[in-house]
Amino acid sequence: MNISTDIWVWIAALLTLFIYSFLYKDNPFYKFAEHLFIGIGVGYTTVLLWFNSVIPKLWNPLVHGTSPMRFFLIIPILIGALMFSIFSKKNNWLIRIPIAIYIGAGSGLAIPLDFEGLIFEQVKGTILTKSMFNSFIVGFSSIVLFIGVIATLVYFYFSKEHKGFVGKTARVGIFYIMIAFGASFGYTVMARVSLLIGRMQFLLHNWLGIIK
Amino acid sequence: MRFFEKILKIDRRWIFLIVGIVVIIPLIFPIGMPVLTTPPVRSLYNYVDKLQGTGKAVMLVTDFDPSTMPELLPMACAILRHCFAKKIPVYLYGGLYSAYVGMAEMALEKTLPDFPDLQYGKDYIFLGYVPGVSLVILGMGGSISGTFNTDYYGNKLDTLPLNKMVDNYKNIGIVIDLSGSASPETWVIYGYQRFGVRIGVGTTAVSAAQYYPMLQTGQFVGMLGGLKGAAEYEQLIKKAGIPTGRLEATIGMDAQSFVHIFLIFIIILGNIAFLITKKRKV
Amino acid sequence: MRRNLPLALAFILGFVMIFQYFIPHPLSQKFYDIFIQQWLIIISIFFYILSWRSFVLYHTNKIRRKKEGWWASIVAIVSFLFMALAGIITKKGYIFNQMYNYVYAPLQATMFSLLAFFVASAAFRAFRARNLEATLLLIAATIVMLGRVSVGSYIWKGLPDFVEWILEYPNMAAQRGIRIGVGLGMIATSLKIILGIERTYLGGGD
Amino acid sequence: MMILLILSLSVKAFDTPNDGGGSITIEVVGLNGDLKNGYVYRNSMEDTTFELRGLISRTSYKYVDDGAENGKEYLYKVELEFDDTTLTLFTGPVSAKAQWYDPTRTSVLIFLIIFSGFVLWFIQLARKNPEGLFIRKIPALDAIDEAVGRSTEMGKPTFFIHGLSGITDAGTLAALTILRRVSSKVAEYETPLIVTNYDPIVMAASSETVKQAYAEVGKIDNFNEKNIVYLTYEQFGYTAGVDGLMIRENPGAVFLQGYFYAESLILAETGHSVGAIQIAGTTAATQLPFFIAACDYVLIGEETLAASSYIGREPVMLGSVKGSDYGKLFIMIFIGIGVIFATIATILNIKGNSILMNAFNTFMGWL
Repeated sequence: MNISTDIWVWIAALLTLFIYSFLYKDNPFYKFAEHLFIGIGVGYTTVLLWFNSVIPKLWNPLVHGTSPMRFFLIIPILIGALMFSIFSKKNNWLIRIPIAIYIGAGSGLAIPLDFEGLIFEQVKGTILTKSMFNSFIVGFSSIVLFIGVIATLVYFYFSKEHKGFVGKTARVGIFYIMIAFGASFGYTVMARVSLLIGRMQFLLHNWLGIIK
Repeated sequence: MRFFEKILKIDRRWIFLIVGIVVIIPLIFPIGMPVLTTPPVRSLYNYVDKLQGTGKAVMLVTDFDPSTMPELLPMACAILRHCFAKKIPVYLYGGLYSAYVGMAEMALEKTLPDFPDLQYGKDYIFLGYVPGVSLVILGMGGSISGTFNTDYYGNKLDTLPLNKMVDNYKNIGIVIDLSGSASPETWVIYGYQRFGVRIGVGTTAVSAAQYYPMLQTGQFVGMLGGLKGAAEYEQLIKKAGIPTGRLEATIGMDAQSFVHIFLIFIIILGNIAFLITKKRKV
Repeated sequence: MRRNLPLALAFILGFVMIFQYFIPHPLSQKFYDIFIQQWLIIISIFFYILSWRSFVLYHTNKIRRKKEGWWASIVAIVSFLFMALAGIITKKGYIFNQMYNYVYAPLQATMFSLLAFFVASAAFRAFRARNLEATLLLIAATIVMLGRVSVGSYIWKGLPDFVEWILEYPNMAAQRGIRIGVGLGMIATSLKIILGIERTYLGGGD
Repeated sequence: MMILLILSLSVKAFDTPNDGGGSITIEVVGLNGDLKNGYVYRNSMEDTTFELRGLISRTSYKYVDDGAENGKEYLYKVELEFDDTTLTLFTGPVSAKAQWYDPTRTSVLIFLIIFSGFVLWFIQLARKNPEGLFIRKIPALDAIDEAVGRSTEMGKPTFFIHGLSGITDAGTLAALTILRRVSSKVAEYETPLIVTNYDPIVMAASSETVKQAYAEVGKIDNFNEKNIVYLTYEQFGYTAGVDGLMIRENPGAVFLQGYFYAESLILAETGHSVGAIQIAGTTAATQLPFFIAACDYVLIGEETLAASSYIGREPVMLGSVKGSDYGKLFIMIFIGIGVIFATIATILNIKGNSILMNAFNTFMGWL
């Protein structure tokens, strides 16, 4: 045994145990760790915001900048400042302006990117399976893939009742979906257990020194 | 048959307890279950192994942070041990982002004590963080000392003997990127496609799936996926008679296997109980 | 005004951003750089004001009313102030780093690792052969779990390859179908926002 | 041999197409594998010296000079080193230009027009003939009333847990629509509703949504702003906070809606442990398995997005679902034709006829 003498390691170890105590039941130790985490989390994002956004995007250009363009920054500042309207009972609708700008631009940006990333890539991948017909297995697998994509899409077809042929295909779709969910579940277990192993190694090695 | 009804209603905290025990016990009393090696791991191992005596260096990049450490740090250690034992020169590069450099340091701490005759500057060099991400990868194509100026400890790079032989990708046999993010692709695009340096990758179990296509096209020399990949590499260096230290990934795999077996066991048990109690109700 | 101004803004900006995508000209790139990389980020800084306000209100309210467990709210507020000030004043110096490495990171990693336990309890409860769908879920999960560890290859040598096959074909097929569906649904939603048909984000009312 | 080489080699310099300008491509034509090094030099035509810009790629035989000024003319000199000789070739003048349209993105434009056409067309149809639209049952949505009702019978509060995405995510907007439905039910039954938020803007929208729903059923006095809780902008901090709240408030019904990451299962298992009925919905394909395992009802992927149409039953919304369905039909047909075409092309290719295969590859490249 080679227990740690570093106060920080002790803090980390105790907090780890506090969180695990939740598995047994809720208790003041968990509550402490939970609220500490929430507070630190808000504090940490504040620090990130300060150094990654406020300083480079606002402070530096306004205070140290020389370009005449910098005075245009007043526009987003004013728009952003409309957020303060939430404190007013009468004019709190003004908050909708920055939100609308944000969401409008976001939607416009998203449309072509969704086409490229979510649709084209998937469509291409379904048509082009690697080295088709090189072997029976790959050919068979490509057919399995093709049927699966079509059947799953039919399951998400909302404006037809799932009866008859459409109903049967949608049911095949649901079978595929369930196999996929089962497989992803089983696949992810490994990574999750690795995380637990990591924490246990911290407790047993860095803190208690039981293992080398 | 009361037993099965009880099983179905078991308090989930018993399950938590057993999962905890199943993870802890193999960590304290390692079993070292054998791990079968797979082609992507063997090809990476063989590629590194063949660099022995050619004078070409391995550049090991730790592009990860504490959140993926349990899976990736054992890879870093195993590869370092392999190179150190075979006297393959190593550039240990602490990653493209500033938060990653601690991981490289940790890997050195764990491996160096087993290789007391290594000389810093001649057998290995530790590179720290410089900003620029892909620009750094491009920069090294021209000159490593020009891109970094100094090593992690602040020594001028051009004063180190190893760097006199190797100052760009021409004398780097392989760059191995250990990463839980998309950085291996960046290495392929800027390092391999631009300068022709070969890239190997070590990644988490979750990310491994997305890299299979690039492995097939040969853009990666080989790949270590998750704890299992690390364990396989450990097995290979163990077979070569290299001091392995504590086989962290292999031991982790013991715990991993036990949890999987336990899960399958309770799923089967749950189903037996479910089917029996259902029959009795009918 | 209350409704039409926001809708008009969303309409104009939405269209501008779509056009921008098809125009490689430097003017268009410049617009993107200034508008997205600078202006939107500056606007979003102000969104945080909302979050601080709610965070502080929620906890001070608890403390003031001496609600059960109000002491924990003091912990939350103090740790927030401490972390924020430690980071900003010391410019992410020693104390901030230690707080990050020995408080924040372990809490995060431990919370994350709870999944290992919950995966077990959820699997035990949910993976029952109730009907054909549930049975497929159960079988796929069990096979993949077995194939991922070395025991699997002792049971059947081809198991790891079979697991790869499941992941690469049937699994991929359903994932693709889901993704295409979600993609189309998202594009339709974005279109509705730009055209002012989808107004949920205004929070209802006029 | 050498003469042949010289005769067949040439260097082209041209404005790099489809970009924002500032770039010129230099390509060596007629070269095969034996190039050792190819150096590219540039002269801005203002003086006589050539400066070294970079190396010709040995795989594509191209060099892209990204440092050109738009509209300015340049001369290029290329030195090609072979095992036994060195060649010097000149080309130019050439200048870089910026384009106003990117033809490589035409495929996106075409799909965008087709798809928007479907959506707008069916919205228009729906306005004219609202009865003619059918939408299939979505069991998880029908369960909302049941869940809130049961929670009320037990005298327990209802929880609505937002995912981690912001207001620009379609899934978040769908969540807000569901929240609206949930809160009007809750207001009717006069039971408490607690909404947890990760994103401050989503919180502002949630607050408005819930208030509006209470006002509509005439119970605005029961609306309590303090029940719209903001926790923290940190993934697992949020998880810890929601878990704590759930255990202490002991809800009878839990709604998990929006985009979730790894925390999905931690939340859903805690919700289950307090005995709540859980209805989850997410567009995150990676997290759906965990919701399926731990929740009573799950809205899978696009079902979440169709929710707003299903709940509201507004003709305009139903029209857009139908438009989106036609988009799917179009894609299915497209994939079908693509697969048949690829099959024929491959078979012909094996038999030695590569025309179709080349056409197919060109098309896939364009896509």
